[in-house]
Amino acid sequence: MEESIDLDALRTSAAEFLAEECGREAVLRHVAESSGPLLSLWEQVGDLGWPMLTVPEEHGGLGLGLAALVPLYEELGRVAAPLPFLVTMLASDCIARSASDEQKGQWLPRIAAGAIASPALPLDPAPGAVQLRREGGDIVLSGVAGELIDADSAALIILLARDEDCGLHRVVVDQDDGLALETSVLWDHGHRMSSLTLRDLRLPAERAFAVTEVAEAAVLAHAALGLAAEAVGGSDGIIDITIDYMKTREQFGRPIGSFQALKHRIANHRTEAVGARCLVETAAAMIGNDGAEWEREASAAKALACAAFAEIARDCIQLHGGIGFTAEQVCHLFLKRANFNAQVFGDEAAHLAIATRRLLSRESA
Amino acid sequence: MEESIDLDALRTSAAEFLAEECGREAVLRHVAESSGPLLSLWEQVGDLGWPMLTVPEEHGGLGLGLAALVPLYEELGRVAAPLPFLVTMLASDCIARSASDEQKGQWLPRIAAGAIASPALPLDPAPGAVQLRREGGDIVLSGVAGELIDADSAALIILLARDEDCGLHRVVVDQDDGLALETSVLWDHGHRMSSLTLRDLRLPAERAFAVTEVAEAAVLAHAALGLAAEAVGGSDGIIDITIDYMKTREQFGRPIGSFQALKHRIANHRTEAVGARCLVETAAAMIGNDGAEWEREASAAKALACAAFAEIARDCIQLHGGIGFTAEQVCHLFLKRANFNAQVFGDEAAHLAIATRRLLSRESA
Amino acid sequence: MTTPLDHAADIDQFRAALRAWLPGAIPPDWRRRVQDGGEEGYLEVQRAWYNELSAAGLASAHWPAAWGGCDLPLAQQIVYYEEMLAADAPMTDLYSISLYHMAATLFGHGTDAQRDRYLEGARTGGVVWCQGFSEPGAGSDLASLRTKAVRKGDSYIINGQKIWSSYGLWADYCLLLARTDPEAKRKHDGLSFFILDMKTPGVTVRPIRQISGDAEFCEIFLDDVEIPAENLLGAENNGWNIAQSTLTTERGLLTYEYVERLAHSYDADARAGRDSWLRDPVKARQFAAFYPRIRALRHMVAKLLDVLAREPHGGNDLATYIKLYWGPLLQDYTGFMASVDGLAGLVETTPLRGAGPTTGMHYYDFLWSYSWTIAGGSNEIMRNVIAERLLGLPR
Amino acid sequence: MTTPLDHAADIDQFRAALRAWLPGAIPPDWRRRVQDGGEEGYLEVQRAWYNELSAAGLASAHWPAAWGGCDLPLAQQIVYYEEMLAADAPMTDLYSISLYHMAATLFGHGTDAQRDRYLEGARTGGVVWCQGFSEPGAGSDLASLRTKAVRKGDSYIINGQKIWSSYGLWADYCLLLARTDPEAKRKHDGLSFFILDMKTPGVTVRPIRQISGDAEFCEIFLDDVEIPAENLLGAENNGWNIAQSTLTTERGLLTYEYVERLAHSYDADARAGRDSWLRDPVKARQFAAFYPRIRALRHMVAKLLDVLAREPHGGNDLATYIKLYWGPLLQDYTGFMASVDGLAGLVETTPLRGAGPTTGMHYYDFLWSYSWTIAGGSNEIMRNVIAERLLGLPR
Repeated sequence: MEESIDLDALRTSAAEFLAEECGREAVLRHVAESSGPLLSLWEQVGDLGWPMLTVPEEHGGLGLGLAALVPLYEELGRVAAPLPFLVTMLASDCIARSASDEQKGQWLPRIAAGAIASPALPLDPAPGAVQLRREGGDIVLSGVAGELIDADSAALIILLARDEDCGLHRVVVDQDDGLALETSVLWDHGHRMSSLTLRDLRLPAERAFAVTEVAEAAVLAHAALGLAAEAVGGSDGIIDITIDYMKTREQFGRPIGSFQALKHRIANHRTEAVGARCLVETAAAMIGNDGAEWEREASAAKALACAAFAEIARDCIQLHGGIGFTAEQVCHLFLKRANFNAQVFGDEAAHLAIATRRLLSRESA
Repeated sequence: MEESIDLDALRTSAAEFLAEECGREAVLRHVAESSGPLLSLWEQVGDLGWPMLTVPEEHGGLGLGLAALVPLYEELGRVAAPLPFLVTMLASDCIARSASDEQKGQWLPRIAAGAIASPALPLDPAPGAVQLRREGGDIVLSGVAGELIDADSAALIILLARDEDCGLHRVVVDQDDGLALETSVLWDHGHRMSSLTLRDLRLPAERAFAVTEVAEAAVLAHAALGLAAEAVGGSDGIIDITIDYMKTREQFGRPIGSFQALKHRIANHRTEAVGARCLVETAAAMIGNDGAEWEREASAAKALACAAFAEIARDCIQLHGGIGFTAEQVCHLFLKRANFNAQVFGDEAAHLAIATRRLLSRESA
Repeated sequence: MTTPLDHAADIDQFRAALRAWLPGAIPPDWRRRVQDGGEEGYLEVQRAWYNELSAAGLASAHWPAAWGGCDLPLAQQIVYYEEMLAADAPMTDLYSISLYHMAATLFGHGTDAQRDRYLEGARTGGVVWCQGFSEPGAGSDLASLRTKAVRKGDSYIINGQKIWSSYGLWADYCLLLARTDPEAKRKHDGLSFFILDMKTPGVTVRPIRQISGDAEFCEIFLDDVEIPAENLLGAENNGWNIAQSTLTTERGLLTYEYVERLAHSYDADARAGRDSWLRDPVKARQFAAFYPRIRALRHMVAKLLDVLAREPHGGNDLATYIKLYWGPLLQDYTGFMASVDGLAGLVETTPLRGAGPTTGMHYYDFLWSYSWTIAGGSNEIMRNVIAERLLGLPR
Repeated sequence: MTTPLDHAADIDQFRAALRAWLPGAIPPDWRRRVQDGGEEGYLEVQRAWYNELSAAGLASAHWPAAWGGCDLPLAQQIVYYEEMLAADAPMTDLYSISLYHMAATLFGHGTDAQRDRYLEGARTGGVVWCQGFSEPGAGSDLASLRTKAVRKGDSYIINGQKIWSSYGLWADYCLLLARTDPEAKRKHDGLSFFILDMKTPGVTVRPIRQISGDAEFCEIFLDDVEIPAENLLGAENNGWNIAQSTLTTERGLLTYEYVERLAHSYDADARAGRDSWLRDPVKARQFAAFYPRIRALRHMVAKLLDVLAREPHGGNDLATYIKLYWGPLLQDYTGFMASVDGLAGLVETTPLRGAGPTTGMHYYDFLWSYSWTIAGGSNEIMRNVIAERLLGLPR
């Protein structure tokens, strides 16, 4: 199956689909009236089979590698799509990497079929994270799981917990468990963020599986690469919108795109975006390589691409002038998405630290 | 005497003198052929009486406050003058604040009459600084005194030393003591930098005087304000030179100053320079105030004005294009001076720390 | 009734009087009322606060005594703002066009009849004014505006569309700029300045939803709107010059108030962060680097006020530099502060108008900062002005 | 004599062969010889190194076999540079115009007679070439150059002045662009491309002292200089197009070499700073932020090489972005590194040419970085090109 998918064709069809179904009007309407994922669109995405791409064939998927997702992340970023695709794919990745075959058989087919899933931050360093202890055949969870993206729309939430020996576990919570999420609306209306307070929550032991730091680091790298790809798509998205505007908007009897000071700024932005794109492409091409090397590159890409996207989006609003300040124009969605992407799943400092850890650590050669 | 000096008139006459005697050609010739202070010009400055302005009247000076020096620092900065005026004034300040009357009577008249003097960095936090111990009526010094600006041209070097009880002392070394300075040429040919290695150097006790941290902090603030004023003058100097060039240099059949992208950059630079100037003016006006308040403002001014100057000078070379890259054009003197000013007598980090210490310290209210 | 103005002659006494008076006068719990009450809450707080100030004569204390003010000297006006800030009073945004721009324009260019008719309402009647300058096709290039005013008998008939009118939805009157001479040689020369009653038939106002969630700015559609000729301000076709003077009104004390509020927030943010994110040396350094920039800006404004105290129409160059210094600094600072809280800093907050440019809701403030980098002369226009008019670079 | 080229067919063997050969071939102690020996030292090292490379066939290995090269594939050329860097070999700056720009121009546009005459000298004779394109009045606006070439019998008579000619003082020949048709409609259309023997009477060269202390760039004064007509390259008045292709020569491997040297220096700076200034968390963070930028740049260049391997004249857009990414990044990085050493970092150092853009003398490198932001298409020209040609914005 692997060889039968042409990634360029996948990208093209995704771009066409999103241009049709997730255009500016649709997204603006959604965020003006609501927040969180656009569920009707998510259903279509499920029907297109995107969530099944990387699910192993024995669990109802196509068994492709992560690289197949990168063009999708990028195209979703290009239109600032209000979709929980990345979080669902990260959850899927968590499970696929570490769960038992039985567990995979239980959860992955649901994801492949379009269930939304939301994972806690891999290797979350936050204090007060979830503690796991065993009682009989059950596990008991206590603590606060924060920053769960789109968890309130999710069928499955993949928590991260530590046992008494500091061993790491992922625990799958089901929508039907009826847990009370506390959910916040974000400035980026394309996502919501929840936290979950667990007070001795008892679950069957089959809900948990042990994970290694290596597996978690790989999921974090997946998140980094996914967000970097989104940021690269988003950068190009808003740059293109801004160039179009600069060609048509006139002031002082000329299109504003003829003013050199504005030209130079947009030229700089495109240059930064091209650089970030090259880094993302390379990180994507390295997925199969030595884990640490790939993870460094993914973190470097996240740090660079998300910072570039945020700065590009910030200035593109300025380049639009007054209209960029209105909710009726699409620019602000990119700005808010850019700031969200920059913070979620590890900020610039965290990913720079991963990227340069080997280089800067005094222990290494 | 104090009231009889009009600072605006002093500034005007200084500017006229420097325009005449320290023009671009003269400075370019000096730095092309040599390094360190331009001694013939220094003699003229001495003849004009600048070094005596703040020396107390009883020691041969005019007894003016520090504020009288600020316009001079600024005008010297405007032409990137290769002169040891600031260091000499700092040395004078050290002595005037803390030395005994007898000591003042010995050294200040020399400075007032035009002797160059060079002080070690106030409150120098460097390890390996000079240690002082007493033996009989003498003092004995050991250690390395580094970063002595223009000390190789100086008649007096004002070292900083700590005694066994960590008490601070200034020690005046005379050119005639014949100590072997190790002197480096800097990229900024307007100054040289020396260090002095002391191996049990024995000097009469009258060469030393105790100083308080308060007095040292005030000298450091003087240095900060002086360098900030130089930076503000230098910023305006290179901006003016660049504007002149932009008005005359033609490319594509138009003066390059008509290209909007360049216009916007120089407009930004002038705006930054105006902001820095306001801060320097206020810091100068606060000299009489509560010490800590003035010192914070002086450090804030140093951090802001020197960083602005460095960035302005960096871009002004770019705005000049190829000609800015030649030693025959004056731009690089400003760039090198700007980088020197940014590092000398405490870098941006050090002065930001002073400026925000009270605000950020967890002990304060 | 006694008011702090009874002590206005002496700065220290005035300050003390304000300090005594303010706690009882400020609308209690006003931040919560604005945030929970939405637009209605905002209007209610603004009105209550205006009524207090107006009753005490403070709203228009800076006006000439001849028109009901008390010629409050600039130094006292500064004290007034200082104490407002110290007492955490709301701003009077809703009335700022009425009390500053409209008033200054009428003092400078109105007839006595116009002053008689409009000033008292702004001073004591809570009448709200807005500005109708920009148009969808004329933002940075304001002089190219197309709204037409055609003389017909004793009236002008207005057709066109205005945009970015703050508080337009709630305004009773509008300072309107329209084209009376489409044939004028230079496009600046054919404009006239009108007073428009917003209740005139043919006026339609539509609020514009902003990226911050507010809807303070409005579009105004003008469809065969009739303005009596007596509402022409100054001479026909001299509107551009009058509008310029209106636009410069905010350069003095209003800027001062905004900048002082920023400085105040900086101190508050330092206190709040000292034991949390400011322990991160990188963030602490980035934060510290704002200190000199904010100090410099405050001194620029202080210098401008000094100039204005001597020459009420001076300081144009400095005001231009201040505008370009202020907007980007506010944007940088609020953007930085929004980032220090991580994801938690990106949780949406309810609009809070009336609290100045730094409400403490950093991302909200960051989004609002664009109104300073775009409106009232964008960064780009300021740079053009500086390069061409102040530095003399060729067009 | 055996040379690493004997193993060029297999990449791994070629790499191993280079690795074995290089230590004995590199001029020993070359950095010290350059720094202590001044210009003479530099020339001596360059010549010695060129002689080694030339004798081994490596200097021109990328040339077609028909002209004495060995058609070294791009992948092998990359290996060549990688091993040079790993072995800390000097660059061959002095010969880069000869071996790259001149050669590429002659392959693309020369006659066989011209190739016969000039290539061999560059390949084995140590002949140095320079470029004579820019003029004092024609830098960014190169097409407006004024140096005149007037046909007179079998010669052209040249009058004018060139500037920024690297190695002009030491060059035997010059690639000269001059105006043959002052009446041409578009100013680009009246230019022709010549080969100038620098020993021709009337040629005067003056080195320009640079802000870094070097004098690599020169002015060339041309006073009734006679060039035989056979030294016209390509058609008369087609010089602009030929010059464009000359200028693009450095976009591939030469950029690769520079960028790899930067990346190599970054690692070296990290190792050197780990136990000193990198303990400062603020500096460590600033340093770390360069990591992704340098990675991105390397990948941009790698992608360009990929394109060039498939289409030797492709990748123009990417090359433009690379130029604008590279110059400012190099300037930022060297400027940052110059600052970490405090005052000690501002002590003047002796010029070191031939070591690439990052010699380890950070302030010196910082000063040199301007040659990347100004020369060969300044940042400003690159931004114009990107905005207008690549993004389609109106003029």
